Amino acid sequence: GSSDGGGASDKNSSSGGTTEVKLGVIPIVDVAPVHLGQKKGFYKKHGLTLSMTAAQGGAAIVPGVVSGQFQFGFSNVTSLMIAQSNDVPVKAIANGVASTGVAGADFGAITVKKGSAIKSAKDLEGKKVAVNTLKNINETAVRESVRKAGGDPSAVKFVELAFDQMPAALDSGRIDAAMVVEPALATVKGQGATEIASSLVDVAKNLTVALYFTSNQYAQQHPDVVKKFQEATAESLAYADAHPDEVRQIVTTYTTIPAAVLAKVTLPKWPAEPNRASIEALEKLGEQDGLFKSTPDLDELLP
Amino acid sequence: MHASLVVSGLRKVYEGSGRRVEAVRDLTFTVDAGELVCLVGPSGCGKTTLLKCMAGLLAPTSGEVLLGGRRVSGPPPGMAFVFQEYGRSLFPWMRVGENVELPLRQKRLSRARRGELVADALESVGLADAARAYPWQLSGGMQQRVAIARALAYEPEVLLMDEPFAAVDAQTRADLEDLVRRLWRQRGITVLFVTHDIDEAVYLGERVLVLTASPTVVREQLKVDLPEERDQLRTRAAPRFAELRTRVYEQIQAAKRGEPVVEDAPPPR
Amino acid sequence: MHASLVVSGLRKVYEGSGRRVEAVRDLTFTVDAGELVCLVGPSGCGKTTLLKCMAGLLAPTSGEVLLGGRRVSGPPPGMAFVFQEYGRSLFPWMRVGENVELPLRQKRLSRARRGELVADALESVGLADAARAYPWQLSGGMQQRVAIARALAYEPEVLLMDEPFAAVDAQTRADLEDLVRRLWRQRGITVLFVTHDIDEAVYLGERVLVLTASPTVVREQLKVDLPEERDQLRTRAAPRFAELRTRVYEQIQAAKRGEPVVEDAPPPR
Amino acid sequence: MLRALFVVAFPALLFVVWWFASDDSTDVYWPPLRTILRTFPDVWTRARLRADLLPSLLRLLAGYTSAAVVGIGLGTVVGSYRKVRAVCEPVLEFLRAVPPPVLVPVIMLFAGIGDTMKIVVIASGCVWPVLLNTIEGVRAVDSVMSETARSYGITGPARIRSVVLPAASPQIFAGLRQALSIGIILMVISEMFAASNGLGFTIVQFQRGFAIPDMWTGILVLGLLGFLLSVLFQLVERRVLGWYHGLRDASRRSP
Amino acid sequence: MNAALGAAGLAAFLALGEAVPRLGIVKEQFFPPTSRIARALGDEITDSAFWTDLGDTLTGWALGLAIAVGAGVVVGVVVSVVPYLREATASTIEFLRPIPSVALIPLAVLLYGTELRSVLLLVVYASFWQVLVQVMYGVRDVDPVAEETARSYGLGTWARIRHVLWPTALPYVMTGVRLAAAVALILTVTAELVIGAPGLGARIAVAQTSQAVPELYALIVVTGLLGLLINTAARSVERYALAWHQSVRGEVTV
Ligand SMILES: Nc1ncnc2c1ncn2[C@@H]1O[C@H](COP(=O)(O)OP(=O)(O)OP(=O)(O)O)[C@@H](O)[C@H]1O
Ligand SMILES: Nc1ncnc2c1ncn2[C@@H]1O[C@H](COP(=O)(O)OP(=O)(O)OP(=O)(O)O)[C@@H](O)[C@H]1O
Ligand SMILES: O=[N+]([O-])[O-]
Ligand SMILES: [Mg+2]
Ligand SMILES: [Mg+2]
Repeated sequence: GSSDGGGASDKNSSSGGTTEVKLGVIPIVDVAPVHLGQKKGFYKKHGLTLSMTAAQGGAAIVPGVVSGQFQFGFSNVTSLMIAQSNDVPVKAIANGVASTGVAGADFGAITVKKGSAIKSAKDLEGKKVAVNTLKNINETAVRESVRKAGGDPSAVKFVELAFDQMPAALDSGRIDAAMVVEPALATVKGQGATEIASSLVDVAKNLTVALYFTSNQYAQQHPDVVKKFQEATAESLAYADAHPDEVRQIVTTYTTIPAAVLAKVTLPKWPAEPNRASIEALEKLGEQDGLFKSTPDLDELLP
Repeated sequence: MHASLVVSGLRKVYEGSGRRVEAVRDLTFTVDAGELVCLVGPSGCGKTTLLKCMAGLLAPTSGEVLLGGRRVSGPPPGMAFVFQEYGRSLFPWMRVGENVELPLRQKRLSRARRGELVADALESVGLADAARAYPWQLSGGMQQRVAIARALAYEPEVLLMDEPFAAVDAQTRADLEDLVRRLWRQRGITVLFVTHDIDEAVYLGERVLVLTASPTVVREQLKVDLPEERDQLRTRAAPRFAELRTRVYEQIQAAKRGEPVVEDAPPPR
Repeated sequence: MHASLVVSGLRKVYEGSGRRVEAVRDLTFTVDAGELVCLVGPSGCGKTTLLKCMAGLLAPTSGEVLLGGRRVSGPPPGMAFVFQEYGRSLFPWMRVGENVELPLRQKRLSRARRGELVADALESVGLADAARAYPWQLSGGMQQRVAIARALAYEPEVLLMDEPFAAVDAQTRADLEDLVRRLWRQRGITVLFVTHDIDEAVYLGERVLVLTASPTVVREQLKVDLPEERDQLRTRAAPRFAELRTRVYEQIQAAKRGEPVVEDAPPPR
Repeated sequence: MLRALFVVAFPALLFVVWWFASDDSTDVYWPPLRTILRTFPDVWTRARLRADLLPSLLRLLAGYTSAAVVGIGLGTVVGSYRKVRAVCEPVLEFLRAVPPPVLVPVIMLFAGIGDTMKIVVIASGCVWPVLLNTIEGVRAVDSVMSETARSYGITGPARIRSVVLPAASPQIFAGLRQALSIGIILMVISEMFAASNGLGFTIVQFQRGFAIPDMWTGILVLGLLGFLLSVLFQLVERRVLGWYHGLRDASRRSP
Repeated sequence: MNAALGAAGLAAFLALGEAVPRLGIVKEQFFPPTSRIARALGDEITDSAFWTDLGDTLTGWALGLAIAVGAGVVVGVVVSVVPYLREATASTIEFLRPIPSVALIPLAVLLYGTELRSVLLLVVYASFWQVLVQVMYGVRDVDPVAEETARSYGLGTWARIRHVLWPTALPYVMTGVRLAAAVALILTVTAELVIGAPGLGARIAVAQTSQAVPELYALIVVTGLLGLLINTAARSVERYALAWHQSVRGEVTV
């Protein structure tokens, strides 16, 4: 398991020449590289020991990082931009995860029930579409898919539903479509659902979806630790990207995804660097949808 | 219509919380239909227990109670009970009038008839003014009279009263005694009356049953051969009255001392 | 050491839940230190109210109560109260022995002394066996005797008793009466005793106070000029006893009828 | 007068403490009270109250009422019959321990994702204090009172209505009181799932959107709502339990 | 006897859990039948990490409950006994009570991260009110005659609390503890679930995001069973502590 962050370790306690840092993550495939990097000794090589805590989402991770309870955290890009626009002192430091960039073969997609009359994103007008969080990256992505398909995104009825509840809701017809990511995507596909759009691809080519971040304060006070983390993470991302089988293997150590599902899961991309252009595109769309209180300062936010 | 009460071989043992009490050992007696019997006995001898068994509120350990030939296994209709713990037997969320009226509603009497019965009953115990008060706004004696009024308004065929006049003053007590005798004669009801007051037992009853101390049996059954028509002043002053009360007194004292029960004989004249 | 009780101009009006009752209108009387006074009056006339005011449990609407010259504003130490609602005044979560012992712990008596006092008190009311029972496992009369035992074990200087013998049988009652008189004489305590039994009032008291019906004032104060040494048989048979009881009876009946109060005079000899 | 002073003094003190303690806070999560109060009118506009507060209140009302009905009804039955209690208690205790955030997805399977689900979630949480207190209150009905009722043939519905429920009502009200605040809590939790409006939804959106002062105003609204509902509750209780308060106060008018 | 009836009730409940998906009322995929859940539960309990997590959850629960009950009882009694305190605090209590612990999660994390203390903060906050309100209603239930008796015998404030007020409030407190025990368990699991503190909740979170439905239900069953055990314990304490009370002694006599 990954939930071994309960130790009473101090922020920077050194043990055997390595610095222990706490990392707030979500127990999903996306964070496989850090687990893998930890296992492969990439962090150790840079003098870091990761202590990972799996939280449910940003509501717990961001305040944890801001208050210094965690040194680093994992968050989607839109959330980070929203946080920054609200003066939450966060700073992205390493790439997290990116879309595969291949329409029809991404790790997230808009899906409809088998036999649904909805054939394209345009047909979502007037329909009920589930996203995991309203006014966040997935809603932006769905809106863009609708727009690109020639529809009016403001005519879509969004409803907030956790990924894991989407298969049942879609199957029972309580929602018309769902913006799902892995492993729920593999599950709905197993139910015979069809993908009608790869929204993340629609936002931008090779969209950077999530980033590792720290607090401004920590970044200023411990540039050395941050640097080590960046280097080790870059190495881990590259390794994970190149070794999909090892990724599928490491995922079983911190999730309980059933083997049959895991085999069908489409892995994301883990480029070593964030794709600035894609983030700018995401920022534009977010701005257009009124997500931000003030325009996020990407120079300030991004590494 | 009115039914006799037969108690045969009644035994009641209380068990629980680390205490076992044989409250009643073996009681056998009969109250004829339309009879008024008074029950006396030392404190804690099992009078309340006996009454509750007779009312079908408590299951006897062995033995049985027959009412009109039918075994009592739950509260029979047409029977009213005046509890010794009068305070706790009134419902504090109901006003006095409602307390008296409640059983009548259960009898499905008309509203008008209920109102009449309630008013009459409260009037007869001297509480006509208190109908709108809550029980806890009344004095102890007044509460006890409410409980009596409730039983009277119910127009029972069998009336079981457990020390019903313990908390009222002497004058009220005398009035209530006369009320009970009057109702008994008018309505022909069967009454079993528990009291600690020997004079009261003799004055009221057609027969006085004396119980022994626990474990309880019937010590004596005394026929009260005073005239039907009784009067607080004259009856109580009668020499026969004095004889009877002395007899009962002696029996109770003997019961308390635990003397063996003598044969059932009428007191000497 | 023992203190007199002075009640002056006491008035108590109950208000609330849509009812206003002037329970006590104007009471003025004195109980001397070491005196045993009995209080009689019609049901609901305010005896309990008066006692609670004297015990500092109820704030009078006007007037005051002085104990040993000091105004009573809360329960004074060294005073014991036997409540009319004996059942509710015992704590159901404590065994009988614990109920009796509790006030003694408050007095910080040693464990041994407490045990002794509890045993003696229970013994004297005839409940030595029941120490380990819970109050709700006892009969009504037994519960009442527990409440009395608690007051006796407390060794009070002032004892207020509100119909304390209402639920016990005649023989036990006589025994308890003698017990109260004996303790009163031995310990020189001040006793105020409410009862409905006129004979009891005359037998027990040095003085009998008769209250009128509500709104209450003192109707009569009667000195009981019977010898100190009293005896259930002889005293009650004495002609003077009969005179006194008749006098009290008349006064109560007059009180109930609401006749004007006559001047304070001793009964004719 | 003095009483009124006491009633306002303590909250006022807390307010002052909060005001000054937070006054120069730069922590985004602990904004100065000043900022929160300044944000308040901008956030809780009339339109928002209609759009978010009203649907929440209606769900709360529906959920709370059904919980009260089910809790009192079931509690009376379970409390009255020892055997029924023995059969039901383990299952009830099992269900009671399941946390609403995990329970909601299960409820969604049966009740959909609309208002029905939210009402069921609210009811499923509120019902416990009412149920438990009703069971205990019914079990504790004074033996002399229930014997009195039995001896007068007051059985069945009349017994429940005239004896059992009034006797248990002080304790039932303790449960209803508890349920009120639990209802508000579950209203928030239910609106974290598949919602598009409501007080809980709004607060969670603020929280996820890092609009921290706005989130604090939402917490204030929840508190105010709880306070107002409890005042309302007390008015009802004073009426229904008038006899009880009278009885308990009877001798407390002492020095 | 009671245990047998309770087992029968549970068996019926489990049978229902088997029947609902089997009859197609919901899909097995989303609501696995009891037998499938049992299999997943079997797998769970052979995993040592499960027991560690269970231990963490129980620690958080027990500590949180103990603090909440202690504080709830003390505050409840003090507020009820000290004149004016009740009036003074009433509005504040009513204001704070409905604020959901879940809304406080960011604050808890801010203060204590994902440590036990963070869980405790949420658990104590939520279960404290359960006890407090029950204590306040319980204290109000003191019989006036009992109270007068105690006062007339000169029992001081402390003695009256101990000998009169406490026994009277105890049945209410017991109900409060039972309510609080469940709420504490709920909040322990919820807090672990949301903030990722180690324990059953974190395990549930993983099962949720992993689409591991039977495992998820197995864990839900574990929390339910915990609740059941806790209640059984509370009931036996009650049978001992409230032997004198109508609700318990009523069970003995007919
Ligand atoms: N609920 C109970 N549990 C255990 N024992 C009980 C219970 N009720 C009564 N007893 C015991 O049974 C015996 C008889 O009690 P009961 O109340 O019938 O006496 P009683 O004749 O009515 O006395 P009293 O004249 O004092 O009212 C007593 O010894 C009492 O202790
Ligand atoms: N708590 C109360 N609230 C309102 N009225 C009350 C209250 N207690 C007593 N009263 C009223 O005050 C009057 C006197 O009551 P109190 O109990 O003092 O009488 P008492 O002389 O003790 O009568 P009893 O001999 O019947 O016990 C009665 O009319 C009664 O209704
Ligand atoms: O406080 N709760 O979130 O239950
Ligand atoms: Mg009796
Ligand atoms: Mg009185």
